[in-house]
Amino acid sequence: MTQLNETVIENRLIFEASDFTRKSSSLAPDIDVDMVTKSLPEHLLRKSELLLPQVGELQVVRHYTCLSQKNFSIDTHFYPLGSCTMKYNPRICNTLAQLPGFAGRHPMAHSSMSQGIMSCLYELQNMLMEATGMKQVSLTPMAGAQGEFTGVAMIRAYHDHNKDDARTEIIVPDAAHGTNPATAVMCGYKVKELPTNDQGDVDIDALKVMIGPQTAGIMLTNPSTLGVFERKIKQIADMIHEVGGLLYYDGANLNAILGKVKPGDMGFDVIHMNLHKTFSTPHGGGGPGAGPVGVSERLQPFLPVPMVALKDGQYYWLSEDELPLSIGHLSAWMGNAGILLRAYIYALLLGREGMQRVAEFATLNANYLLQRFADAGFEIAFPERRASHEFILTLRKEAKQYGTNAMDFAKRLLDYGFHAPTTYFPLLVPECFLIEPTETEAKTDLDSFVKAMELILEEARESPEVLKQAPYSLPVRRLDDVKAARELDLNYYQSHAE
Amino acid sequence: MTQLNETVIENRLIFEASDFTRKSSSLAPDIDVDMVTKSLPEHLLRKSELLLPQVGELQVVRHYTCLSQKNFSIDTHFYPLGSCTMKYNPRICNTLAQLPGFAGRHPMAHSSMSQGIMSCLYELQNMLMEATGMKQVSLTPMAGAQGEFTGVAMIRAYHDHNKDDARTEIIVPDAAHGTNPATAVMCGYKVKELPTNDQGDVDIDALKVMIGPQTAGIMLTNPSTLGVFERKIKQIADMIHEVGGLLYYDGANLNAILGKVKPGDMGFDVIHMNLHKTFSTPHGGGGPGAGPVGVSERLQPFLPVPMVALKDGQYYWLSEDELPLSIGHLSAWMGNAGILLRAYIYALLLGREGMQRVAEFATLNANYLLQRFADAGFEIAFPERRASHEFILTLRKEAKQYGTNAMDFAKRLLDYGFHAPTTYFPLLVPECFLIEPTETEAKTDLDSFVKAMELILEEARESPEVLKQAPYSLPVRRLDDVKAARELDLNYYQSHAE
Amino acid sequence: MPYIPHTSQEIAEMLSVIGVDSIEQLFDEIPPELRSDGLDNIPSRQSEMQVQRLLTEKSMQDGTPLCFAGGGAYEHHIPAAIWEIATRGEFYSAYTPYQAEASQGTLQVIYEFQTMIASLTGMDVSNASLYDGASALGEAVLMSVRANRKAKSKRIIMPATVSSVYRQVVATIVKHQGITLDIIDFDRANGTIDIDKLKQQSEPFAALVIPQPNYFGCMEDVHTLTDWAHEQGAMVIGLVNPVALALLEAPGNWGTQGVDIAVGEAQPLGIPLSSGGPYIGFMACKQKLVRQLPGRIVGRTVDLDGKPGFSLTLQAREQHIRRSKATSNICTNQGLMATATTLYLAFMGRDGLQKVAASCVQNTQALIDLLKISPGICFPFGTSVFHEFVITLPTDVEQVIEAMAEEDIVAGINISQYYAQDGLENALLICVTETRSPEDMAFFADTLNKVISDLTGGARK
Amino acid sequence: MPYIPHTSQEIAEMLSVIGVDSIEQLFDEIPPELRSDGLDNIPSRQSEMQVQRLLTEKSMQDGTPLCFAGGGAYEHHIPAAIWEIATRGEFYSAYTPYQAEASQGTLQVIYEFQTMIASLTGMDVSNASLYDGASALGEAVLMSVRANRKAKSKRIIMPATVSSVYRQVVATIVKHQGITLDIIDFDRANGTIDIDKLKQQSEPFAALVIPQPNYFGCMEDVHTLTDWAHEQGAMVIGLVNPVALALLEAPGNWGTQGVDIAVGEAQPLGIPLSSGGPYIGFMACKQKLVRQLPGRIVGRTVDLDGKPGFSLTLQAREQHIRRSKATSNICTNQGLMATATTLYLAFMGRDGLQKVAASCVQNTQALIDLLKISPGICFPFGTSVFHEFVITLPTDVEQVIEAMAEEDIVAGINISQYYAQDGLENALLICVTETRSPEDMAFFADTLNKVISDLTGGARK
Ligand SMILES: Cc1ncc(COP(=O)(O)O)c(C=O)c1O
Ligand SMILES: Cc1ncc(COP(=O)(O)O)c(C=O)c1O
Repeated sequence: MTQLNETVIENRLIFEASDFTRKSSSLAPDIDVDMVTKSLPEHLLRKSELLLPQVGELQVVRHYTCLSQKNFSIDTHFYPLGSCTMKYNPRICNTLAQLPGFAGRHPMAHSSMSQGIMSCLYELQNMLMEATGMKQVSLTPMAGAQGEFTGVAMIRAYHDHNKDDARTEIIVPDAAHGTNPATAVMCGYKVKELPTNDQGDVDIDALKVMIGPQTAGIMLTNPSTLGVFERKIKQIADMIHEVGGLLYYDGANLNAILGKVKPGDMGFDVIHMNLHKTFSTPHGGGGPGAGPVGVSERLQPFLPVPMVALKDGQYYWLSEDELPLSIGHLSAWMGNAGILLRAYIYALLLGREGMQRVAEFATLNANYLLQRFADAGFEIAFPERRASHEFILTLRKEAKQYGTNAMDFAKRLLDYGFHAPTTYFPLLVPECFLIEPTETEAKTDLDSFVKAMELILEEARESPEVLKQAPYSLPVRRLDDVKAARELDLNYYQSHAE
Repeated sequence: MTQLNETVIENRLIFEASDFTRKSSSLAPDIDVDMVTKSLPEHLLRKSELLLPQVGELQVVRHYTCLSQKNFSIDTHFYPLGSCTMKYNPRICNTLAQLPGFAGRHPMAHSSMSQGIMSCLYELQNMLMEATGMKQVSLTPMAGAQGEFTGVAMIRAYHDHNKDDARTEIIVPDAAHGTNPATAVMCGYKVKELPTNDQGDVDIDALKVMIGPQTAGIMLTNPSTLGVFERKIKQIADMIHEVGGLLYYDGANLNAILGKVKPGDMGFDVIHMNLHKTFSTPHGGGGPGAGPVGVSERLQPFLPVPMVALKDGQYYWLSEDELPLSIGHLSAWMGNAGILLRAYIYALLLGREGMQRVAEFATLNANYLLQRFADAGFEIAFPERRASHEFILTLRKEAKQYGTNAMDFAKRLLDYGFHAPTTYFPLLVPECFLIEPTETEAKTDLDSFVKAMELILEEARESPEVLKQAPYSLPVRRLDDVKAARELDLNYYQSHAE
Repeated sequence: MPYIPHTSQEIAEMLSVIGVDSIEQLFDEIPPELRSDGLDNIPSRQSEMQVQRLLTEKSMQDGTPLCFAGGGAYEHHIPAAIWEIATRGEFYSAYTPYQAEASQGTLQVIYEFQTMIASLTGMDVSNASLYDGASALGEAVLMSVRANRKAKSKRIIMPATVSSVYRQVVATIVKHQGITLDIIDFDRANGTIDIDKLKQQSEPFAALVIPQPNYFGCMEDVHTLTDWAHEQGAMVIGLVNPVALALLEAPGNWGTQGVDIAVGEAQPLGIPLSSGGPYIGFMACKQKLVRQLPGRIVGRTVDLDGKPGFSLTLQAREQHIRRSKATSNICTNQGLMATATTLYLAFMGRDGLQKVAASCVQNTQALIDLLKISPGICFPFGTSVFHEFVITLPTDVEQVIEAMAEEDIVAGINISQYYAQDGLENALLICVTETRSPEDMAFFADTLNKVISDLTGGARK
Repeated sequence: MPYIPHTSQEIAEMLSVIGVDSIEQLFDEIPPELRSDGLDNIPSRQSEMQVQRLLTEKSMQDGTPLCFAGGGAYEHHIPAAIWEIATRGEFYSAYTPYQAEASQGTLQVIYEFQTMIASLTGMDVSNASLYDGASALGEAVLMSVRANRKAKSKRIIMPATVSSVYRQVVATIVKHQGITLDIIDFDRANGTIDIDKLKQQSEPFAALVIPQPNYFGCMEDVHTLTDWAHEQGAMVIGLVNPVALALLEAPGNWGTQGVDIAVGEAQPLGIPLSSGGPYIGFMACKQKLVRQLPGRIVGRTVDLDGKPGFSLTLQAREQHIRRSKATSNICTNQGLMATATTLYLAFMGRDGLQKVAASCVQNTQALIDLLKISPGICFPFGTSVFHEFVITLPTDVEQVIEAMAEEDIVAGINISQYYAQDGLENALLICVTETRSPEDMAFFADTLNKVISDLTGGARK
């Protein structure tokens, strides 16, 4: 079609724009490199070529600015990715975290030169304690998964400290996020998979059979990744505690219950939070996050270091000296401090009033969408349950009748200007869409989203091939993932340049 | 076409997303407005509705982020808009100009609290004096056109001061930018249009006839807007000066000659510079700019205020007290101070070495493109001349043969990912493209641009209707400008809401 | 070569295509005697790192004082998102939207800006911005004379309650158009236009300028003034603070017909103080005057497919088409500032702007209450104020300002430099916006009292 | 309601669609006895303006000291454009690129990141990032044990010249996998791995870790070490500073075969110090180990039309597919930091990075020269250094650090806290990068001399 954009400037890789004889940057110091290298031991010098691109400054700006436009993001699109809490990231959080006084501080600067940032972290610890009902919080884990590792490692440290070394198993529901079983294994445990009943609750009978003196603990999230609240949580907690196990809470879904119910009150012994979800620090195309852990009194001695403490009006770092039973360090310093700072700023802006509303409107939006989808003829995975902040559609009917599976719906949604919900997770619901609208989306946008799904459903009925080839309007058409995995091309210079 | 993007979320105006009952901002102080207004005089209070949109914060972010993506810009596209000098804007200039110590300074803060910014402005004045060969510089004009006004007003003040009030005419070449004649009229002068000869030079014979005791001055730019250097400039200057007139230099094209030839040496009495062109402050979708003026000794007493001066190591503001003949103020304070700061930073980064290179590579790129276009069969307006930093193609042949005019070529270029050159200016070249690549564009991008023009030429030959309906791939197709002017719709609430 | 992406091989290729041996040869049309030999007085290039360090030091060398100055430039809170979005490359590094199809972002933003300015001022149409408030007033004066030929006068009545610097700028701009600017005195008791003296005017005039609030922060009786001027066959130019318009009546509704032209400085709407610029002048008018409006205007239209879109319109008024017959010579204006202003108003919304305005009023009143009990400080005017007010001091105002500067306070503006001949001696114009906390105000009042006491030898106590 | 865009009418409509009377009712599945009664210990909300003021004050309360500390976190100049682009909403507020077609921006950036890391390290493939350098080393240890089953050992040789905090983190991470970390002492004269002691190792081991430059800033004899370990049937993990790799040989070329896994901290490539995070761990390896690599990996492929594009690949290694059998539990990593790093390397290019590295070496040498003539300061190690070096002081190092802090200098790191038992008493690790000017270094040396003289009562003079 001659009518369409025939861009002459190819979508190049930065390496393709490079010429090693180009010298165009204003960014490096003026220096005679060869003269300096003479002072270094010859046999340790780099002999191999340094294949970094040499591109003009303007050309670099243009390359990455144009690339950015090829992303969907919260700032540009509705992004109802279930379990991921893609909500508004207020810009001020980033602006303030980048202030030179914060951004320029070296982690080993003397604590007398670090009181500002330490006060922020200390207050954040306190706010997270209140929000979760836990006794103490350590901020160091750098993402949810590292929080999980920290939590399970503390469970293990607790049992080890009690010389209770027969406990070799961690129970994980089948609906759990993949990080849960992977974490249990990293902590040296065997994973026991716990089934879910048709109401989306844990199968209590199965659990009864599973537990015993070998049980180190159970990892749960509540509301679960099925988007429903585990009503028997107290009973489960009692059962686990009775056999001497501990309860781990995966806090990825905290957005659903902030200010409504606290993990501490449900009986959990340890919890991680995903600040990049509930506390709105940016996802950044895959991180950085922050996964602080909170513990009940029982596990307090095992918390990872460093933590911030306050004495005589001075903040100081709590280290292994003060916490001899600590499981230790998880990062060289205080984890993703700049992300913690963003979460702190967000918490100040929300205040206690705003935090309550997070759960309320996240839940309102989810239940509204659920009902609208039900009315539009989509099948809800757990129709008798309230949605928490998210819920699940199953497109198995559509897959059977029209041959259009969840992936096809997802790809077609992109053409309509919506990021797709989470697909094929949790694994136990066939052809599933896990939909999490979050509290910051407006009703009109939710309505447009339903409308798009209705139109796609019609397309599926009338011309299913349209879905199967979608998307059409994005920078690329549907990608060949099989080829990607079979003919690995992970490094430009390796795969193309030679 | 069902395959294409059928965005359900309409490209709305912010007003269409508004609901006056919405209250969702974290940005305003908490206060009871009604209680406060009670303290104000009732009859002066606002009774009319305040029609400002009430939209969620996330929705505002999304609206304007998506809107921005609908622009071509230097950061995303090659933008060879002649006479506009669309070159790389280094980000650091903006970053540093926004530092709180600069951004937060009140213009009436005592000069003892303003030494930092004043030192920058003072140094900039000096650098511009050196770059232009003028005796003194005032930074206050807020854009090129205001610089022109300032310059011509000084010419007038000079003649008035000399009681030389028979001088009623300003000579302006027909190729001049529209701001030149408009400015002359604002300063109370009659405009005499000076013709151009077929070499692109001023018609000296016509000039001879035109000048006399009624001549207040002449406004020139050199190189001219035709992209050629006026070779007889010395002769012209002498002719004007002999009859008692003064020479004004429109500095919009300074990028072409920086460090190569100085307006002061050519005999100009007054000059404005477009810092948003030569000194790379951002164009911002239509400003802000900065249009400092430089003068020869003759006009120094008439310079506008304020200017920065230095005494005993302290910077202070020169005002009318020290410059009693000044033409006065052109803005409430120091013009677009923050833009001047950006230009200063850019000048520091370039240094004298970099400034020389600006003209060299701007000229290299223009002459290279010119030759490539000539080789590709396009007609060059002044084929026997060197291009300065820009040059002109005329598409009159194509218009005649295929019915595809310069506008059609311009619109089709957009589909190929290039911003169009300046079209239909200067007016004396039919179907013209005024092309200014600037020094910061890479050869490969120039080559792609030529390639695109070649492809379009082929399209023009084979299916001219493709050009006539272009563009196809932008957020909108070709717009109806006639309707825009006939059925004025300039205000949403006026045209749509009632 | 910073910012020059050419490799030496590319340079060689390009020169060979052109058919010259060196770049130098490309300048061979410049007469040799004119060629200059470099730029010796310009310093050598510095790396980004060096420049960053230098400028950071310069930016910090004068501290970050607490600001109580206004007088046309106001400190307000600027939401962080505004400049994050406004400086996105696509807005920041685009030109004036000449190619409409490739500039729909900027064009829609300006259309929204025009709508918001028209809403705020209660007028029909707005342009896309002018340089600043002062030059906008100059353009308004020119426009009123163009538009009001039937007044058969080029006289403008310019109250002394308009900022003195604004009046100076207007004088510079309109000087060569045969326009006279007649200053009308202010009422000594109220700090507003002296209506009695005004009504004594018998000569015809083209327009009356009415500031609201005026330079002293006081509120003019805009309805009476507007109606009176219209009765005289003159036009009315309203000069307004856009934040105040959240609470005060819009100029479009002053008197029975509203003003003809409304102008002002939009800096308070999201633009940093930054030593006085770049700011943004706005101008709105009645529909019937639209062809006299200077500057850019964006209109909504449709594309070939009937889809709505935006483009520059009414360009026949402008210099690039009309040349010597244009309504103004303005070309580049303050586009990026219009973008920021639009973002500010969109983020704040109606409610937000009202709250900002109310907070200004409340804080200003709070500082007035604190200063009322200060010995030696007088309040010359009784009228109610928006967010600025005048006090007179028992000692030299310049010395007070300097002493306050020592305490890191910008105390306000010495307006005696403009109004001493009007009996306003040692007068200080003080501004308080929503950014000043109760602690700031207490610190201001305490410091001022201390400074006065020191300077007067504590004698007045 | 900040951040909640719902109007009350919309809320009512939504509740009625759902069929409940109140939002509260939506929580009716939560057992009432569990419901909490609010968040009393969390402060009340503050406006953006208040928070901005508070945080600005907190950010300034500790000054902006001159930094001479390194030890794993390095101050380098960060070009302004990097974070302007990296924090564009489209990068900043996107999720992990699960929907490849809607995430080509992030995916291509990561592909370019992988290529650049592979280039820098001289390895075949890189992943998309790990949390930080320390945890990356932990993952590398786990990976080497997984990959080197034929070594039949879970023993890792970990030199004492690896940062002590890194060793602690590795210990925490690998604790439950039956892995032992054996520390190898350093040579007292050279500050590098004691090769003689190393060669006395007779037990089999899975991998040797080699830092370059090491924690003391000294350069290890990487070629000898790598070859020796490979001869023992062990793998080699290179722990490298990415800036140093501009001048020092890439781990892929150490010895005859190169290392098996290269890891490190990419913070020096455009990431601010910001109190220790977020930083970014990198990991690259030989092609044959790619299926053992933890974390995300982006591959280039084609779309339906044959056009090149990018997507996450080899996901079968990851927890969300493999669950309990995954190579790691990592999920969210440091995507935005990878974007910034990619931008940094693209802006600097090969030449720029070499200049930064050379400038570090030159400045470090300059400070060493200044300190060499300082009374009482000793240099325990003779080896040449990159941009860090150790000195020992004639007085208490903590007191020196505190006294230097008084002069707004971060003097370095007290490494006696880790190495006192190794005879390194009152030892200070000092770092100098390209950001330190000659004046900074002179100021450092003068201040240090003065502080020492004060603390030692000037006795040593
Ligand atoms: C339910 C659940 N648990 C754990 C995680 C892991 O968190 P992270 O990605 O921060 O490591 C996620 C995030 O994807 C999640 O959704
Ligand atoms: C030749 C020439 N003169 C004058 C001007 C006017 O400058 P400004 O737009 O800054 O008012 C321009 C800019 O468009 C120009 O190109």
